[in-house]
Amino acid sequence: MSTQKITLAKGLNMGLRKAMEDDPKVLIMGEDVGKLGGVFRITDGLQKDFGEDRVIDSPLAESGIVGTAIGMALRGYRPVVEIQFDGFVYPAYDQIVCQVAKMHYRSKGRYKIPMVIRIPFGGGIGAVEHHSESPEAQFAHTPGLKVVACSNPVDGYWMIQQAIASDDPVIFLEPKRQYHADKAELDESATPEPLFTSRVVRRGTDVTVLAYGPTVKTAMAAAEAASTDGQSIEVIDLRTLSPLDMGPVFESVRRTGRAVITHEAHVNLGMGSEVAARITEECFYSLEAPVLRVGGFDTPYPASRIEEDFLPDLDRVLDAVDRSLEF
Amino acid sequence: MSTQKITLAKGLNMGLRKAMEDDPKVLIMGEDVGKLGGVFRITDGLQKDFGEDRVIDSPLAESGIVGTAIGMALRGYRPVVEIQFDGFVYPAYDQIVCQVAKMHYRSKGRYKIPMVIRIPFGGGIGAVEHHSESPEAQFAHTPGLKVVACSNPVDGYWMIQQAIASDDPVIFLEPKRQYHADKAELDESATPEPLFTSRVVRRGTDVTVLAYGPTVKTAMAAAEAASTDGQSIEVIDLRTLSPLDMGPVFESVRRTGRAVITHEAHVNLGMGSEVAARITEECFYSLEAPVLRVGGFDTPYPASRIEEDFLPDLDRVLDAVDRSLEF
Amino acid sequence: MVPLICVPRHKRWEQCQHGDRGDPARPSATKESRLTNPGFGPDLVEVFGPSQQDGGPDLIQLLTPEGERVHHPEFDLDFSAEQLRGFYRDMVLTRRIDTEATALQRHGELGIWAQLLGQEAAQIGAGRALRPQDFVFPTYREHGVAYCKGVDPLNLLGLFRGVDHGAWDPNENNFGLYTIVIGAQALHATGYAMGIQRDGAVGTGDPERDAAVIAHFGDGASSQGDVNEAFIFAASYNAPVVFFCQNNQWAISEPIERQSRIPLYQRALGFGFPGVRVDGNDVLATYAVTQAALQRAREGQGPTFVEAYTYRMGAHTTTDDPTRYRLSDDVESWKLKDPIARVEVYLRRNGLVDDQFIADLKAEADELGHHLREGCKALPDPKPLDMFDHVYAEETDEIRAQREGFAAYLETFDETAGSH
Amino acid sequence: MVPLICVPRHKRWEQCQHGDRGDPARPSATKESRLTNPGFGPDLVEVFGPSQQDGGPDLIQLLTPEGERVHHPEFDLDFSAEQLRGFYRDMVLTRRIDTEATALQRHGELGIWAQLLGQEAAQIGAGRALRPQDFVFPTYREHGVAYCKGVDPLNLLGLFRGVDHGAWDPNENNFGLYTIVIGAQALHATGYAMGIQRDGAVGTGDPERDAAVIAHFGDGASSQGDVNEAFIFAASYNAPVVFFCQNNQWAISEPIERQSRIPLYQRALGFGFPGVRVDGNDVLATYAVTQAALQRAREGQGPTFVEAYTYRMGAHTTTDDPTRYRLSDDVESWKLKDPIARVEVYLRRNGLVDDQFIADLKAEADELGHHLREGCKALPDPKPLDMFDHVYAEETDEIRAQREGFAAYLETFDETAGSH
Ligand SMILES: Cc1ncc(C[n+]2csc(CCOP(=O)(O)OP(=O)(O)O)c2C)c(N)n1
Ligand SMILES: Cc1ncc(C[n+]2csc(CCOP(=O)(O)OP(=O)(O)O)c2C)c(N)n1
Ligand SMILES: [Mg+2]
Ligand SMILES: [Mg+2]
Repeated sequence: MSTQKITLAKGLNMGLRKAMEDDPKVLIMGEDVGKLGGVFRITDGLQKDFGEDRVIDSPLAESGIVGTAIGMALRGYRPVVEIQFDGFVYPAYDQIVCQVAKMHYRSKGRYKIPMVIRIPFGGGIGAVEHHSESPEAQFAHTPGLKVVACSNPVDGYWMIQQAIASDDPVIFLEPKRQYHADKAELDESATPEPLFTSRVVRRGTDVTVLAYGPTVKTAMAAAEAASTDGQSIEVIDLRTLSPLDMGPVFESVRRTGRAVITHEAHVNLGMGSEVAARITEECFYSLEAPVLRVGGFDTPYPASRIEEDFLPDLDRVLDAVDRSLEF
Repeated sequence: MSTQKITLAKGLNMGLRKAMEDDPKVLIMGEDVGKLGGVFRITDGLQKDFGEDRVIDSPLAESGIVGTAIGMALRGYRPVVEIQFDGFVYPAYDQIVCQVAKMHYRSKGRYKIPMVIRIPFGGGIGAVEHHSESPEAQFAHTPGLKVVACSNPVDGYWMIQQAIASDDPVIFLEPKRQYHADKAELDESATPEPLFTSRVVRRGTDVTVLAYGPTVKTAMAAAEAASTDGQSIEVIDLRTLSPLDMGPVFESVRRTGRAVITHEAHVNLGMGSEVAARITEECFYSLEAPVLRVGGFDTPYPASRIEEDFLPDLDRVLDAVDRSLEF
Repeated sequence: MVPLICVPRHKRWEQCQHGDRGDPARPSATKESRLTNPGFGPDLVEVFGPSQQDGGPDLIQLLTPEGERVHHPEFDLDFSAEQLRGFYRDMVLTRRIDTEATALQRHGELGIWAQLLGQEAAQIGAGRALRPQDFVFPTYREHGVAYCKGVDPLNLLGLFRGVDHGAWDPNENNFGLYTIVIGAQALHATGYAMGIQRDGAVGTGDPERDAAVIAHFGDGASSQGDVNEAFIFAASYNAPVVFFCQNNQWAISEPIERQSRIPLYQRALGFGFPGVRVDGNDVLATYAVTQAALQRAREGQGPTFVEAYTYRMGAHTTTDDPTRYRLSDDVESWKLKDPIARVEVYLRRNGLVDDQFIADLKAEADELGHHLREGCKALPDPKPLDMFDHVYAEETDEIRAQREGFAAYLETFDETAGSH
Repeated sequence: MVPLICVPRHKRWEQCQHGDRGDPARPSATKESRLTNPGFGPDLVEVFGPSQQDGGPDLIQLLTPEGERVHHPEFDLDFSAEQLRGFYRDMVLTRRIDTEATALQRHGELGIWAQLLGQEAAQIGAGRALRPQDFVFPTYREHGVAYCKGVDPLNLLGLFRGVDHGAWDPNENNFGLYTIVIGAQALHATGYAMGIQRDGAVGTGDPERDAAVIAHFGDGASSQGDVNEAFIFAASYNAPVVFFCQNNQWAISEPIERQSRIPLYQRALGFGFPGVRVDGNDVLATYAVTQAALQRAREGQGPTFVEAYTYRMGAHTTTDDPTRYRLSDDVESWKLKDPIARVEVYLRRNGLVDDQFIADLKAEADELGHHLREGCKALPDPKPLDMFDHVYAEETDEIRAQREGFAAYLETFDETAGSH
């Protein structure tokens, strides 16, 4: 099959369409997902083609959306729920951590919840409050959930299909800032890597930089810039946040001896703290410096006019890289 | 004033009573906090003495409890909210992380939310599902909230009053397993340490063990047992989880070169990951071993018949101490 | 109609008074105040009226507390002697399950038990109205409904003993696992009903195929956002679900007045679907109303709210002490409305049972009691390593590693330690 | 009464159809079906009736779209010429605020703007009914209410421009900050009202003292658990709060039928307090109803639900494209109900305004527009280090350290970089 250049939004839309074609049990539910196609148009055209029974416009209630999706899952469906913005997932938090996450365990495997909860996450779009959050740690801390974040159009296409095919509930994080940004070449005939794997996206020898979702682009740009200063940075796209796929990370850090992790979420108790702790436990004698963390500051998300100061950027990543190398 | 021997439940009850006597703006609200005095009797007798306007029995809705408490705070009251069990705070999670935590920031300090949210937390009481959770990391990750955990009757008495006096919202965690366990000597005329400080509760030279809430007792027992094997363990009660008071921790770890942290919450993205990351960042060259974490496993809380296997205990703490020393 | 509560209005009412000025509503919401503030909607008098204090004029009853068969213009049914004896047997056995479990808790065999004493008719009436293809989403107290659905009562004890979180297979009996987070299951039920719609199993007219869902919850649960959102979704999609609320007057220590100042069944009207209040201590009326509601759902006429007006005769759970918050004469008055006694009186008065039947039933109940006592003590404890099972459908390396690590750790203790 | 929507029933209705068997409700919920399934509560016909499709028989109106003064048995008021001109002026200036802000967004001066076009009467009617001591909890669209409360409209632009999260002092004008999480403020309003009760500022009869709270939200918000829990708490404590719902028929792309299949004001009845539907494009009726509801609250008669039946003439926000989901003739039909035009017609017809008045008002509006245009562009950007301010009332060492660390980092760039 010939390839085509697509955006992340397009990749996700194509992936959702493919999943619905492949399995009649796949349903989509959320606010404005139907006629409007979602505020980001990720479900554009799907209600028209699959009908209102499979692409379900919901009342304005996130707990209701996730709670009823659980019921549909128990009836044998595979609901894909869209949360309109990261900041609006919290009304559903109880249903997610107490029900979605625990039903398989509670029932000794008799209940299956093959649900995907799609969350456009992260900042940088100049939005008002609650539209730029990064809630991943609040889900990754919860056993029973799996949490992944895509960072590019091709992964978006494959990962959403893999998440829907998974028999476990998956929190699916989409870097909204990149929905309509860079295009990439998609070959639908290719075979994707397994969903719950991290990936080395740039080889390097001096420092390992770990990223996921929106910060992968930042990390790659940083690596490029550093190379002109003769620094060789290895970049790993974590892709899966729960479970974490630490194998490639350990392998890399044992070579470089240095690691920096960057995410938009607050540093305090963000993914970086867990990744740093695990690296230190596993690679203690290989470490030339402590794992450094570059993330959102430990303040609420600020007014958008200064959000770029709040968010990790190329300079702050390179600053951490330098500090790591100076250790 | 003469001292008396009290349980944690009694210390909290006395502290709440004192706070209500000292400030007529202090209100208590929650399910069954009135006539019943709460399912753990922490508010026993308060409604009788302060009336139904100040000790408010609520409808069965946690979001409603916290949401209306916000309104009362905006009107100038100091609500102390009781969440009946840790597992039932999640319906209020949205109001807590999006409103309680952010209103002061959103309003540039014009809104004050001097609210205390009391949560009996942790396991070990042989309860059914959702009654033994440890949700602290989910709050500590949220800027705008302060999070503390008391570990003994005397701290219970002082810390609840200090939390109520704080102009910031405080998540107040109470180790329910110890409500009616050990008694301690309370001297009401003493002056307590500031609320947001950690405390060295046992001096030692070989390994630093960090704990809070229910695991402080475990850590002390482990230190006692280890001393008979000639191991000298320093134990620090963190007391405050956000902000963290790392000063005494760094000082200690620089001396011992080894640290173990233990909590009942899941290890993955639990407080231990953040504490370990910070210790490694600050004390990199003093560390003889990676900071080791002993916590609840990364499974949902199991059936109570095996909860003691899920929870960190003396043996698992000492096992980590040994592994640290062998490093 | 015989009022269901004899305790005077003010007693219960006191329990939700506030000293605030402008509180409570009722005094000010009189006809007179309607005149001073006209136009604020219909039904003010009904809304603030005293109907809260007894079953109210709308209470549907087919068998009085005195065992007298009364008739209802809309919900009357003819019950065969067989059916009536069946209801009686069901309630007697259900009560036995409850008393045995309570005793087992007292003897330390269970950590806690949620008693249903007094709610037998509400649960049997609802449970017997179900067809095999209907699905039940219970709270933690629906032992009688579980029994109707064919769940071995022994399986109910596991989670109260602490050996599991629910031992039965929900799909075997179409009876979901107990839900402890109040109200959460109301949404699951609604979603499941939406699944039934998508399966085309509504309104086909095929009695084997058309299915409905019943969501059980209590009066306290009616205050949870999730339950109200379930009403909204069910109405919006016209889902085939029956919301069955056992209003046993208490949410632990909170009286119903704290949750609603009007009869609870009226809540449904605000969401655009019918609500009805039935005497939950009357198994005939509860059966008649519930099966009509389920039939409405199966036919595609959407959700119905059924308030079974009853009373929690025991403590909230075996760890609760109701003497701290409620009046014993309140309980005494409800004893006169016992759901089993009224059926026995009716059966005997009409010669539909003899001493032999009663004796056989007693023997059957003793058998059941024995089964529960022996079975409970024999319930195997989980093994420490079991805690790592079923976290995921597709187990992760992380869980595998933690299991192996803990297994190796346990190995370091003497053999017995491995299984503690 | 003139139906408020001319678009035929089926058009809107299509938007919430489902192909499921047994769906939708309406066909099956006829009188006939009541007979086949009797007894399920009152009002079935009303519940499923067509009243959703226009304002319905219960719509309260004092001024028709044609500018004809009509009278209402319960909510009529005598308005002075002064008052009427005031309402007109308020609405004209409010619309100007909205159109200026919309233009500023188009020119890139604002990141986004939530338009109120068409909802001027609902907001001015509600806003003018308030007393100084009453407190307002708005959504993100109550620009007209903010104006009534004396908030400089320029302060409203900050959060849409991205320079702050809300620039006004809530306690200065008793006008709370905008709330973006749908429905959350309904609980804050209820709690604030509970605080008023505890201050003894309800039912004293002192007009300077007795206070009420008004909670604004939209039709979509009525589906959130928080809003329904607010109804429960307000009813349970009889809190002095008015729930003011602007039913503008849309929640972004979701039509009102997705949220409720009966007139929204009826929701309140299920919670035990009055609900009323008023023509939200009629400033006189909205004022009359809201001030009566506020007075009920101040007197201690508890909560009221006011549904202001109106229409969102613009896009949801400046980033929305309504052509994807709604019919333009729907919008056209609502143009005929314009809230400002009908007042102007009435004023002119009755010689209550002259061209001079209109001209002066136009000049005043131009002034306001100028103030907003210039003021908006002059709004200072926050400084990077400002992000660390006000995280806590008592700042932590952690925040202090992060601020200092970032300041030092910024120093490492050339001077200009420090302030980006
Ligand atoms: C979300 C949540 N909050 C609190 C609790 C604690 N709790 C357990 S049962 C109960 C009362 C429930 O009352 P009701 O809904 O009337 O059911 P009943 O117990 O009377 O059958 C409460 C508050 C809970 N289980 N879940
Ligand atoms: C909890 C939550 N979910 C989703 C959103 C996204 N959102 C913003 S406005 C809106 C529609 C609100 O509709 P309505 O309540 O009718 O108010 P209106 O915008 O029509 O004034 C939605 C879904 C949100 N802000 N908060
Ligand atoms: Mg109850
Ligand atoms: Mg709307």
